[in-house]
Amino acid sequence: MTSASQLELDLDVFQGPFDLLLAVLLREEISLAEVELGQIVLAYVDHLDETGEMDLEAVTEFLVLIAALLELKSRLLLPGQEDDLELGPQEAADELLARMLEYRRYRDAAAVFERIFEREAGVLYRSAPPPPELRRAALDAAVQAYEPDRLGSALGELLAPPPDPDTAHIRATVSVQRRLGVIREALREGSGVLDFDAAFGREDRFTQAVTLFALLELHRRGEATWAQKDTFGPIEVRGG
Amino acid sequence: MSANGLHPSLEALLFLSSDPVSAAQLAEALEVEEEDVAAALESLESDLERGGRGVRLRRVAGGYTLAAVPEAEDAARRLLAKPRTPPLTHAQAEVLAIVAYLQPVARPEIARIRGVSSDSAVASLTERGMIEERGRSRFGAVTYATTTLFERLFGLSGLDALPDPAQFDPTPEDERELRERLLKAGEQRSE
Amino acid sequence: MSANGLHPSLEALLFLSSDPVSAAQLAEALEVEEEDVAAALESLESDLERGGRGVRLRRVAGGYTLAAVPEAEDAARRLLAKPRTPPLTHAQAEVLAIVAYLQPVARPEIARIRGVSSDSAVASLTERGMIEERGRSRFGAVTYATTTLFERLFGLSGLDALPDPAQFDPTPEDERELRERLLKAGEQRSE
Repeated sequence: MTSASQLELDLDVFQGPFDLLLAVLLREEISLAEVELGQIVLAYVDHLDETGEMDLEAVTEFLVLIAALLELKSRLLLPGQEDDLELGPQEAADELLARMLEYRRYRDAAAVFERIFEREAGVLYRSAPPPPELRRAALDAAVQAYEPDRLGSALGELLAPPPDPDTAHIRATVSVQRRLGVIREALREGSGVLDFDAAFGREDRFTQAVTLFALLELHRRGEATWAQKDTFGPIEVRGG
Repeated sequence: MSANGLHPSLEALLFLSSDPVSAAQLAEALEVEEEDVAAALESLESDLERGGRGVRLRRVAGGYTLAAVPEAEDAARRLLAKPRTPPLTHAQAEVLAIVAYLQPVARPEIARIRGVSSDSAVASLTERGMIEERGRSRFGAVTYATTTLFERLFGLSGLDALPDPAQFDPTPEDERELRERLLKAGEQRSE
Repeated sequence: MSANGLHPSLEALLFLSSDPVSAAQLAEALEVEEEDVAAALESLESDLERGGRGVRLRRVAGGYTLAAVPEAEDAARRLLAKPRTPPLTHAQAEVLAIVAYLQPVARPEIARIRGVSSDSAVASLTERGMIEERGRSRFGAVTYATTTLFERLFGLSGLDALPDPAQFDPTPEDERELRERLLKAGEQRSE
């Protein structure tokens, strides 16, 4: 069972199932600002690891929820950038609900799309070139419809060195455990010191997110501390 | 010319054309009025529906085209050695629904709605020819729209024939239910 | 099954096949006896001859095929003489550029350069008459080249009037280098 509702949480401000946490958030009994979302993700990843099952629908719902919570929390924590968007807890709860409803709308539409696609897959169309005597006429009537530069620029794009490889298909193999290993190794290589930004490297966003959770986890276990001399200056991760 | 009198030529033109053709194109080719073509198409359609025939008239992607009757699908696939195209994955169907209703729509907006990056579903839908890049948003992100192949694959006469999006609007009951579901655990706990 | 009972499926199969099919092939696909197919073909033929229909059954070398009635030829020429020129998709533009600059070029090579299978783009460009099969590579793969229609639709006086690729790429290339560089970039893309 990978449903997020089965997830038992043990946070500083809250202990209990994830469902209940959502309920208390909606009833404004605790503020989203106090909830460590990273820990929820870690707990969920562990939970998935333990159960060894993958119910895609449940996982998707969890991701929609956690993404919405993350965005809401970041807006709670960083007010002022867009003053009119400052959210109180009630607005945050309403928006969380709105976000889930919006996702549901497209999830339901997708189910209808899958059925239509399946039904229409049984409808076959003829795909045959017109007989030769009719094709010849087409040439006489042909007038310019395309710009030759379109071909040149398409070729230019194909000659260009490819962008960084798309690692979307291997995301599932990124785990907090594995990132912990990478960070510990980097700490050893740097004699116990690691630049915070360097820990992320040029990985894709998902790996970067998992890396952040791994760094938080090291901090929580007391394996590493973080130090920042100047506001917005470089952050140093030091092995404990 | 009577509606029936146009049937043979209409059927021949639809048979020869591999893309859907509009009533206006047919009228121009047949050198008759568009309303005559429209009437003949209607009577041809009902003739074909009457049974005993192997093709049906369909309105797809802004035009008319003939399609084989679905009963012949299995035999046709055996004859043409043409397997069914793989079904849509859930992720592809969700992305397709978002693009279909919100087009043109940028990738970050798709990701925001789904809560996850949708790059791989966007890429496979593009490769399958169902969506394509269509300009850029005002923030510079590539935007996507559905293609005419999408309309053909879904048997849609056009984008206005998409399932009415209102049917997916959450009702106040849905909303209350979701809120209640989220609150339920709390109620149980405080009992 | 009676001869008439087979009509719809038979008509559908003949409608879908672009090449002539034999009675044996039809019988196998329909999972019936060949003599039943032969009888159904005969009765379908006379049905079609009876008038009011836009197609006829033709016996040609290799089997049976449907053909449009001759009366519709002028209208068909008017309809099909205007090549339909919908905007090129990104994939189609890439395939067309590869074929235009490297012709003759084999399908696997196109896939290697683009880093993705390009069958659907190749099929629609062939269908629109912009590229065509032209011989085989030394490995036996079908190779493609652009057509005169392609030159007409791009307003080119000939292939030497294609835009100089150097204009879109810093280093001038001769054709062999161009092919090698495209393949190299493609391999990096699909890594």
